[in-house]
Amino acid sequence: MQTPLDNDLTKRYREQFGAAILEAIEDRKQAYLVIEAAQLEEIARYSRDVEKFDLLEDYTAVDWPRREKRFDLVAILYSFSHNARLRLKIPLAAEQSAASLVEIWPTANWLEREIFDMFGISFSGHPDLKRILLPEEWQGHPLRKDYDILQQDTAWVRENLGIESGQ
Amino acid sequence: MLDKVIFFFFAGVAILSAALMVTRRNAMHSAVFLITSLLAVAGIFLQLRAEFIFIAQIIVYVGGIMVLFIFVIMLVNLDVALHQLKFSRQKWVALLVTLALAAEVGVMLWSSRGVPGQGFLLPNAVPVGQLPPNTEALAGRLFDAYLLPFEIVSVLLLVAMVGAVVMAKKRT
Amino acid sequence: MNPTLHPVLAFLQTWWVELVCGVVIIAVVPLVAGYLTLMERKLMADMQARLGPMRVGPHGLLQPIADAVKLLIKEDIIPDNADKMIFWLAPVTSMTAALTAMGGIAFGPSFLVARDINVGLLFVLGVSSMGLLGIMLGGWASNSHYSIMGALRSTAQLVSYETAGGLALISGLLLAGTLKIRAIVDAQSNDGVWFVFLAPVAFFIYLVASIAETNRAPFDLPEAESELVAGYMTEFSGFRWALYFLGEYTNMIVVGAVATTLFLGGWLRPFPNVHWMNWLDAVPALFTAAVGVYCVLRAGKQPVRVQIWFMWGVALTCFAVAVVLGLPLLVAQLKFMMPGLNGAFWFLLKISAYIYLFMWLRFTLPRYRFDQLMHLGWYILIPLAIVNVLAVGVATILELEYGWNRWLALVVTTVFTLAAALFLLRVNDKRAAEASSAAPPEQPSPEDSYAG
Amino acid sequence: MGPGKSGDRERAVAVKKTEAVRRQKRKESDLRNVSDTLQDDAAQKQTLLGADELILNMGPQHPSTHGVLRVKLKLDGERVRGTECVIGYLHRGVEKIAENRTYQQFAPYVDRMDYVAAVSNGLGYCEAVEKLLNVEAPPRAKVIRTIMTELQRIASHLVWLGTHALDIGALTPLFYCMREREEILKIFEKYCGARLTTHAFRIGGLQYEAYDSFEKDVERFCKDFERRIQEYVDLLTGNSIWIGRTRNVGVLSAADCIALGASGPVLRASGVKWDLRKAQPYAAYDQYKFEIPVGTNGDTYDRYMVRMEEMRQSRLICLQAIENIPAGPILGKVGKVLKPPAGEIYHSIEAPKGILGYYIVSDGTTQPYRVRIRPPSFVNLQALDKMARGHLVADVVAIIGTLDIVLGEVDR
Repeated sequence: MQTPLDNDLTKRYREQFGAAILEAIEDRKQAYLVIEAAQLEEIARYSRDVEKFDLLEDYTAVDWPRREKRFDLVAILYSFSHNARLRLKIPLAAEQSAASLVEIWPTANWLEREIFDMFGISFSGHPDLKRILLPEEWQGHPLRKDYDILQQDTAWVRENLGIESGQ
Repeated sequence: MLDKVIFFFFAGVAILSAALMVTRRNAMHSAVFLITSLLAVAGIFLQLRAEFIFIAQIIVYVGGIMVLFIFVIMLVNLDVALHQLKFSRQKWVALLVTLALAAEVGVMLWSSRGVPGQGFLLPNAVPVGQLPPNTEALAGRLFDAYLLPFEIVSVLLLVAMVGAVVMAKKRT
Repeated sequence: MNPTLHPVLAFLQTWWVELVCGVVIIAVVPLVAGYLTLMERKLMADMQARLGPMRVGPHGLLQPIADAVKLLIKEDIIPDNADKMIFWLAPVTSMTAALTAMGGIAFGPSFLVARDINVGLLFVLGVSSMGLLGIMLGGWASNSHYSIMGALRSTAQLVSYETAGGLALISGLLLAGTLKIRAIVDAQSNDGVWFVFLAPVAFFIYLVASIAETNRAPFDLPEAESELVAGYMTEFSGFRWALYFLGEYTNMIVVGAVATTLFLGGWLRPFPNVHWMNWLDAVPALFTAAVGVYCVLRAGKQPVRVQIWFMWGVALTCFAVAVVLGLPLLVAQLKFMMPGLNGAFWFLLKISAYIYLFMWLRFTLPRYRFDQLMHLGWYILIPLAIVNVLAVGVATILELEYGWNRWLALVVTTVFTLAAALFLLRVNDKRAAEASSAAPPEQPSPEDSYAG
Repeated sequence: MGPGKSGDRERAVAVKKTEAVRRQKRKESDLRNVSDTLQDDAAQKQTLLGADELILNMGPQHPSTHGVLRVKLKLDGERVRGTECVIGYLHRGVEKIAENRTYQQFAPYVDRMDYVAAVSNGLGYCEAVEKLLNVEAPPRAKVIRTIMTELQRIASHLVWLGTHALDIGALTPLFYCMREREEILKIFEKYCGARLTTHAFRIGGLQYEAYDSFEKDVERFCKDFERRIQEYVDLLTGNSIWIGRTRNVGVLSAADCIALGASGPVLRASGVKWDLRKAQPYAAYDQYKFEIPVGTNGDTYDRYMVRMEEMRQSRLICLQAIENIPAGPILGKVGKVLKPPAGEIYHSIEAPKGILGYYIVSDGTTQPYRVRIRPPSFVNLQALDKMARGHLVADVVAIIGTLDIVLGEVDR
């Protein structure tokens, strides 16, 4: 289903950032760019200011444990003026941290916290990077593929809820 | 007889709660005992058939001043006050004042021994029905004989009120 | 006879009426307050397209008793960090103040609760305002943020609105010329008109202020359940909580009674001095009889036998009351009872209407915000009340000294007051418009919402 | 019996120990909160009577945080100087569950996110998987889906209206709203047997044919609803207290909305005429005429007006849709076992609360490799701090109400 994409938009991106755009792909009529993590901030700023992708609709991650670069950060951008979406994919190694997008899209604040919570990816420059959905003392990052669905931080549950884990 | 019982009851309550008021460390407890004391004094007024002063005491002191006291106590931090020494430098002055007051009361008791019918200086209530309604009496005196002082006092209060508003507004 | 027993007996001999009244107040008023809650719930249910309590007793009529029992046997929780003494004292203070205030009220020419004391109305006001102390102490003693915020709000609100309400009452008192409860009603009887028609603005101000004083919606900020959970009552449970509620509902009765006495003609029937309206004297008896007839008609439609019996019981009670109310009309020897009985009927009817208005407003209106409440109190009601006192005073002088027609004088002054009100509202709107045209406060403005 | 007893005792000791640890921890975290406030800049320290800032914990058990939201308010008197949302009390790991279920098995779970608008959640998920599979639902299914979703939008807005009015102190609208919502839930019940978490749609179309009097029921509701909505307008719209409580409260400019990602009625109230149903039509929305209501100020009153108008528009969509429901099959060509080819898809719909997006990654097996749900409530809630600063405590309640959050969706 995935086909390489080579339209005006990707051309402009390639012109601007050259090798930082690793791939441009269309999958089921939806475009995404795979980009270098080092250039994330510049590309994001360019997308917002020049390409008018003013809304960061969603920001998440996918874990590929057997890949060399373990994580994919996925930013879904929407442009009101073009009524178009664009996905940015940022491959990240296990211990690598990404630049925070809070400065560019304030909405990234909680979304990055959620990624940190669920995948353990840290963001440099985030104003208040801490867990958001899970308790702050929780151990482990549940949406990683090596975190089993039945697994939980039994020590935390015992200490804080005063019960033995139900699992 | 009944009047006496009521008087001693209220007087006892007033003195006891006044003593408790000054000895409590917790400011809120002190306030509560002050309220009790004021209410007891109001009770004595009622026993003397001075209804207007009785209700004025309740409205002005209990309903007005004490509410403000408690309001302020609620707003400020009490912990500091709790750790301070209660009776500090002024205890000699206080003792002196107390002695002076006690002497005055003693002299008064001594000099009133000759007044007939008063026994132990207990104010006797006038029987019901022999007094003019005291609200009207009070109003008559205030707006007739003492009109000028009354107006001066009210202007003074007005000035105080305006001053308070000005001071409160200054910070903005 | 035991010599120490003698003074006690003498005491009882002179004071038995007052003692009995005290016992009656303590025994009956909580029950009445309980049934007020039922009435409120039923009314609310009716306005909200539902049934309300239906389970306990026929049509939920025993619900207040079940509630009281539940509250009595609930665990009594005093928070660890609460100030135990004051926590215990506060609800008692609140309720004592409300019940004591009941003592100064008269429910009819022959149903004076305690004594017709010389400062009657002032007594009721002064004592009922002591209930505020219970609220403040309770909020402070709970040692909880919500409680203390509720208490602070409550203090600011009550102090503000008592001022406005008191000034409104002064307008009425100027017309009556006395503080005695019975004399106030007599004054209205002599003038042949309820004071609400002579001083409508004062009545309106008192109405608003009395809603605020009893912490009812739309002024129920001290216990605003969606903001402060339950305000000063947050930490109270069981019967302590119930005491607060008793105090609140008793206060409703008290302010209703004060408004009725001063503005709504007390126990006078409508048009007290118009002779061809004398047929109105038959209304109490006919009204209760009509309620009885309605109950009889409904009895057949009740699904359960207990409910049928109950309806019949209510109907028979109504008929009995109707007979008592109606006999003095028919039997000349009993005629002396008529003013008392009918007076009590009219008085209770007026209080009920007043409380019904309270409830109606509660179900209809959203809640004010605190700064808006303070604004309404200090920028509109209090200035208006002051202007109104002046205006009524001027009218009284015009009438007494210059022989104006009373109605003319009052119409002129009322128009003057209303003009002042319009001016205040205009100024207020302008301020609000200015405030809204400015950007919303990014930096908190130093204005302090408690300053009043 | 003996060993059991000693076991009990041991457990009791252990419980006591954990309790002590817990208490210690709570104390520490309290201290941390205090020191947090102390570190704030000096300008903020100027408070009433020089008193310290007050930290008020609103929730997680508070009558008007709409569930288990906990907001730490930094207060000066009653004025809010800052807020911090503590969420996650209802976290169930929906996204993790998705990775361990087949595509069909996961469908009912999405109903449990925004449980006030379960049908909309289902629509988004089913359409996303259909896109992933490259199949399309038949026209009849699309129209019925549209009707159901619009009814759900009305129901969701009704719940919002009732609770929002209750937060501001108007008791009565709640019961009127629930009365109307009941009619909608009855239609749902007749259609699929469930009222709240309906699981009404299937991947590829519908499982159930519309019941016999479906059109008639919807029409009767819509006809009635016009009069009913007037009742709410009478109670609230012109009420000066209501206007005073909502106008200029929680203002968000259009730029703020977009920067913070706020969507749905919140965005439209700020004056952005944008609705996914028009921008990127899904289901059968391209066939119907409707307006996108917008506000001007972006305050709470505008959001109220926008949502009221949206209910009217949804009603019009329903009326248009039942006029002509095309005949035909209701389920497209999908197999019993769904194995989408490897790849990924992002699909979003205009849920009652805003953009509800599904990002699904498939690795070619029967279970999704990753499902990411973009919850509108979660993102909208982020705007709370911006909206609440400088207002009073009572306004915070109104603002939480006007954001229309559902904690099931925030926490997932």
